[in-house]
Amino acid sequence: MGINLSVQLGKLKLKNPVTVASGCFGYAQEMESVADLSQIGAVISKGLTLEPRIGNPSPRIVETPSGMLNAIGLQNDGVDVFIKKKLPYLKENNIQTIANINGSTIEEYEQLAERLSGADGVGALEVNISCPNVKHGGIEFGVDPKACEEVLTRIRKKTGLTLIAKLSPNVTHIQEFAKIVEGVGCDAVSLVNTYVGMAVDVNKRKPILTNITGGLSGPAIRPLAVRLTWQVAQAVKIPILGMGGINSVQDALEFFIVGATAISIGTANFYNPKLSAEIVAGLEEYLLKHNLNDISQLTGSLELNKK
Amino acid sequence: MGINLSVQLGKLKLKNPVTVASGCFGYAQEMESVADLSQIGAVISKGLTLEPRIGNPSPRIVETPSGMLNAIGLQNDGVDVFIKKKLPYLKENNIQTIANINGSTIEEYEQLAERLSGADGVGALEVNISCPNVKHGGIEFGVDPKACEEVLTRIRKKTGLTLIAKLSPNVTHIQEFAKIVEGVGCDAVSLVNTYVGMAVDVNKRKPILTNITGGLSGPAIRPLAVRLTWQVAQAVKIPILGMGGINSVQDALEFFIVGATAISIGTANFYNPKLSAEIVAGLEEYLLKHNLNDISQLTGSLELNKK
Amino acid sequence: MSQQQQTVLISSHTQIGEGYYVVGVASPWLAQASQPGQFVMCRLPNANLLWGRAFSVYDVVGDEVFLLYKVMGRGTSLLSEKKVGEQLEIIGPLGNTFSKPKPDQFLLLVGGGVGLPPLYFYAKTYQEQASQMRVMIGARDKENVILEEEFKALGCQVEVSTDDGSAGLKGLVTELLKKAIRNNSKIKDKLLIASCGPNPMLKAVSAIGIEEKIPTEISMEESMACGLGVCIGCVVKTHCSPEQKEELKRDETYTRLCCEGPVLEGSRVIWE
Amino acid sequence: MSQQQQTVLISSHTQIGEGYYVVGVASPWLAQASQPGQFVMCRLPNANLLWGRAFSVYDVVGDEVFLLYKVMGRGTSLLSEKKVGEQLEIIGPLGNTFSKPKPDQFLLLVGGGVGLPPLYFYAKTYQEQASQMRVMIGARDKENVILEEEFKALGCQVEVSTDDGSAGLKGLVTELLKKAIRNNSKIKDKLLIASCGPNPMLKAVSAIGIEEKIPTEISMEESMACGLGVCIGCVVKTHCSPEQKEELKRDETYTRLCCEGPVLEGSRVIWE
Ligand SMILES: Cc1cc2nc3c(=O)[nH]c(=O)nc-3n(C[C@H](O)[C@H](O)[C@H](O)COP(=O)(O)OP(=O)(O)OC[C@H]3O[C@@H](n4cnc5c(N)ncnc54)[C@H](O)[C@@H]3O)c2cc1C
Ligand SMILES: Cc1cc2nc3c(=O)[nH]c(=O)nc-3n(C[C@H](O)[C@H](O)[C@H](O)COP(=O)(O)OP(=O)(O)OC[C@H]3O[C@@H](n4cnc5c(N)ncnc54)[C@H](O)[C@@H]3O)c2cc1C
Ligand SMILES: Cc1cc2nc3c(=O)[nH]c(=O)nc-3n(C[C@H](O)[C@H](O)[C@H](O)COP(=O)(O)O)c2cc1C
Ligand SMILES: Cc1cc2nc3c(=O)[nH]c(=O)nc-3n(C[C@H](O)[C@H](O)[C@H](O)COP(=O)(O)O)c2cc1C
Ligand code: FES
Ligand code: FES
Repeated sequence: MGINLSVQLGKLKLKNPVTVASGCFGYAQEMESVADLSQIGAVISKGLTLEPRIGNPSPRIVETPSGMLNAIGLQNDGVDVFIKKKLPYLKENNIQTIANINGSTIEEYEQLAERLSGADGVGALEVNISCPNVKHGGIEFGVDPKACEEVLTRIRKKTGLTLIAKLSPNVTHIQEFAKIVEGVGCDAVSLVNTYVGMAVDVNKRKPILTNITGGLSGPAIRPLAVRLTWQVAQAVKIPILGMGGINSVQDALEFFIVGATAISIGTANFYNPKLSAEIVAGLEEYLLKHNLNDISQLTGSLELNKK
Repeated sequence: MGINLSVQLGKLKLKNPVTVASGCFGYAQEMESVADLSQIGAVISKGLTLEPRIGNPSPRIVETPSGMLNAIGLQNDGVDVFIKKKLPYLKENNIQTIANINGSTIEEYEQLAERLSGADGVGALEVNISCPNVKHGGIEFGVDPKACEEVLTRIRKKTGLTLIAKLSPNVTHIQEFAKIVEGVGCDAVSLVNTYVGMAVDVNKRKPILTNITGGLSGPAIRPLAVRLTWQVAQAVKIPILGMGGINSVQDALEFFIVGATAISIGTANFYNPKLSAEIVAGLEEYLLKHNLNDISQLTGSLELNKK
Repeated sequence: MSQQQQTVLISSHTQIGEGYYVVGVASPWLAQASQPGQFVMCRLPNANLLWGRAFSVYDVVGDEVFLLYKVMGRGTSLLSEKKVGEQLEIIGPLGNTFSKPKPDQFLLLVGGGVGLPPLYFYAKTYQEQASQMRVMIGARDKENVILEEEFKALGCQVEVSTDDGSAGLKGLVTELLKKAIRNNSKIKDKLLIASCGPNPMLKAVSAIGIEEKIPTEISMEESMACGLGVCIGCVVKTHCSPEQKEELKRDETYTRLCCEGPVLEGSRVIWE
Repeated sequence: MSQQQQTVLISSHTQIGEGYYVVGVASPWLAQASQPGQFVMCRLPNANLLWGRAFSVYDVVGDEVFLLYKVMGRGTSLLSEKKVGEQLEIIGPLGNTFSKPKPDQFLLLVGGGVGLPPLYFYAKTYQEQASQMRVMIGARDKENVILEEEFKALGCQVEVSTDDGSAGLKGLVTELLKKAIRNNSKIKDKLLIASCGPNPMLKAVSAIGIEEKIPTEISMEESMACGLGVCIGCVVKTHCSPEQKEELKRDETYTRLCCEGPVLEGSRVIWE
């Protein structure tokens, strides 16, 4: 009997639960020569905005212990160029695509949702309410429960697509936000986006990033992301797309076990573009070894120590 | 002309600004053969409680990428044993001592403050309102502004010693807490305590830590701690004792530059007990090289990029 | 307190079995100070590991100290790739020691896997008493039986048991221990058990020690961050000593293996 | 798109000056695919570094690809400790290339420090034109003048300038460039400048190119996380091309050095 790796996020069916995270895989074409695109459950696009954005000045990235800071500032060519120039490649190559959307106002989010809902080849929307690197919008919606509720309610009305809200980890009680996401009718919740951090050039006594602060990602944050995924899994019933520092099959397993239905690989793509394929193979191997035949048996299978 | 490394935290004068963090240096005596105790600005004691505590069952610690999780659970022999058995050694060896206090109720904090204020050899109190590993008290006081204000106000009334409040990084707006600390009359603020995280044994599908979650420390969190230190420096005027992942002279410099008056070394003591002495020497060298003669010239010297 | 932190050079590095290696480091200090049962924290410079790893002192020859390890995870796997002449950061010697046997005592040494190296150093340190030592080696299979010849060369009696019967007795090493106690029932009050190996083995050995009223010292393992007694991460639950009882106002406490151990009286341990 | 991710073995590793090293790796793929101006991302397995490091292809001989690097920080310092036979993780070849010179063109190659290796590979690739190449090496001091003999061996004319005058002209390499342009004023429309080195040098070289209306290609550096065009971390500000202007509705944009560069038309760059 075969192993079933396919999972369901709202209406969206993924052939396997291993996706690549927004901003960390371009629009897939860039990676075709180094990654096996056919092995990826879904590609989440770089964050899209209504109008083209050129992003922040260099330096935008810094390496940190087992992690990196980025302050890209959502550089992208805008949703229209995405639909016209990037989506066709993804469609032709049968790559399941989730569009990551970013507004500075609620209206922008609404328009993005509308335009992408009409575009052929978009499987779901991931609403980024947690980008720490832009002046307006972004994280504001992700750290204020009221703003979060309003923006998601309004987007929900504009799209019939599977709607995933991406949470910021920079909050005291993430469960509160997860419950809002569920309450307004989103199909799934994804977490975590990056943690706000900072690095200093000690000789110049200036921030290394021109933007001063940036978002921390990579293996360094994994224990934090696993804990938040576990907490959100206690709080809501909608599926969780878990991410943050996944760097190996074992890391991916941690997220499933604490409650993720699917996972996303971010920073690790930069130095190991083959990781998603490795994880797909590794999950299958793990399930076989542990006499399981469906990845859903792993989701939330954490057993708490008796005391 | 000599270089001045001494700093002032409230009434407490430190001969240099390099302290060792609570829970990461025992009561100093344990480290006498591997560290140069005479080089340390102050030793912050392991977290003290009113009654002896045996802490959490093993496993209590896990290594993570560039970091570690701990869920010690404040194992300590209680404040009385500290005063009777540990303090004399510290006094005899002229080691400036800061006592780290932990209560499960406000009354316990008050009693701890009273007893330690009467003890000879305690230079300051660091109030831990941010321990993530105990059932009652601890972090509750550090993530709820009301509780934070009340506990600190009451402790302030009980002690004339320099009072330092240690903040939790697990909050949305740390500035809010820093302002409370300043508002109730604390002399200084220290940050960060550990970030709540979790690790899973994927073969057993159980949490590795018996306590399920633990606190993340070490180089992994440094960019986050630097950013919080910088934010708190914008928000308050009282001195900041900065910490989180300091692993080298350069790391220490980052904290001073963003606004710390003194720093604390935690996890790095475990694998490099000589680090504090190395940093003291390194600070002096840096000041010399940059034509500065007082460490206070470094504090908050960050220059923002013009845009 | 006499531990030191040192950067040392690897002076030899040999594979001695499937996954087992012996690494030698040059350190007059460590060579001179190490006592049987003690260990070192060993850190690989610039590797992507935070902590050092604990390894028992396995042998000392002149200024060279030898550690015997099995490749288990990332740390030991990276260590196995290190070449002669490369550096290690060492803190040690750490922890307490096995008790010095009295001249008329008879030692029953029960070990498994990488629990054997400290027992070897123990036996070698008191080699003049080797004829009063019986070493029992327990292992999963033949491939995991190590140091058999080395113990024999010291002059100890050696017996082996394996789970699959591929070497020695098929069964548990505690069977050998029980037999050894029976065979030496005349000198039962002279017997001393020392054991190091996986927890289930130590638990069973301790139970036998308690039942037979034979003093039993076990050397235990827990994850260690510092090895110096300051992180309080490496604990096992134990009964309180009388003084502790009074001070802590309770019967049980957590004891740090890195400084109050790794060697504990078996009867002190509360198995969780 | 023809880059690959490979684990390769170090086939040679030589120090060639104070802090300068040449490392050779065996990779038929890379040897065959690499073009002048391209680079690789090079990662050290198990080191405590997250990203690979970018190094230009310096030379190709048979199946061996050579990188020339200077020890700057942690990555290059760890790399310098790697021995022949050890592994590196390589992604490459990456980025665009210097333009193939037309047979009648005369090349002015202006380089500094670790900007010289890609220029060397450029010169070597079109060695049949070496007599139409003038190489200008700028450096702080004599110790940082590298590859002078190697360029001569290719048949190029070589000049040196140093800040302190310890070798060649005392002054900036742009003085040499200006002089070379003056000396070749008769064939000014056949001149082509290619430059790689520190940003101030590239900025000055670009300004000369613009002023003298000589096509100028510069190879730039920024921190890179991926090298593949997906992190958008490695950008410099540039004027928009006509199509970009229309698409982005603005005049300026940020251009990724790892895939749209590292070689850019000097006049495109907006120096921040
Ligand atoms: C006092 C003491 C003496 C020891 N002596 C020896 C010896 O002589 N030879 C030998 O081969 N091994 C010995 N060990 C066990 C050895 O420390 C572990 O096998 C080793 O840490 C595993 O590291 P790793 O990086 O390969 O495994 P990983 O699984 O990658 O390690 C991850 C983490 O878990 C910890 N860990 C994993 N297994 C153990 C374990 N069994 N005990 C303690 N911590 C563990 C590691 O320290 C590390 O922090 C000793 C342990 C202790 C506490
Ligand atoms: C396209 C390209 C080609 C290059 N070719 C060469 C070459 O042939 N030989 C050579 O010696 N160097 C070359 N460099 C520079 C080389 O990548 C850096 O010197 C190297 O990354 C420094 O790494 P480190 O770990 O030693 O320094 P660290 O300071 O420890 O590095 C910290 C971080 O900063 C980045 N960084 C630091 N300096 C630079 C820099 N100058 N450029 C880009 N990133 C930097 C590193 O990638 C790393 O992420 C090239 C850079 C680029 C972008
Ligand atoms: C360079 C970079 C760019 C990113 N851009 C986006 C983005 O546009 N939209 C978004 O929702 N998240 C973005 N992220 C966040 C990632 O999608 C992911 O949530 C985060 O990096 C944590 O996962 P990781 O640790 O595996 O990288 C970006 C991350 C990085 C490192
Ligand atoms: C093992 C361990 C025990 C700790 N115990 C305490 C404690 O008792 N009281 C306290 O305020 N902080 C405690 N901390 C937090 C540290 O003092 C410090 O705030 C934190 O570890 C961040 O610094 P670092 O990254 O340099 O370790 C502990 C940290 C560790 C790793
Ligand atoms: S390992 Fe830190 S107290 Fe034992
Ligand atoms: S290095 Fe990632 S886009 Fe260029």
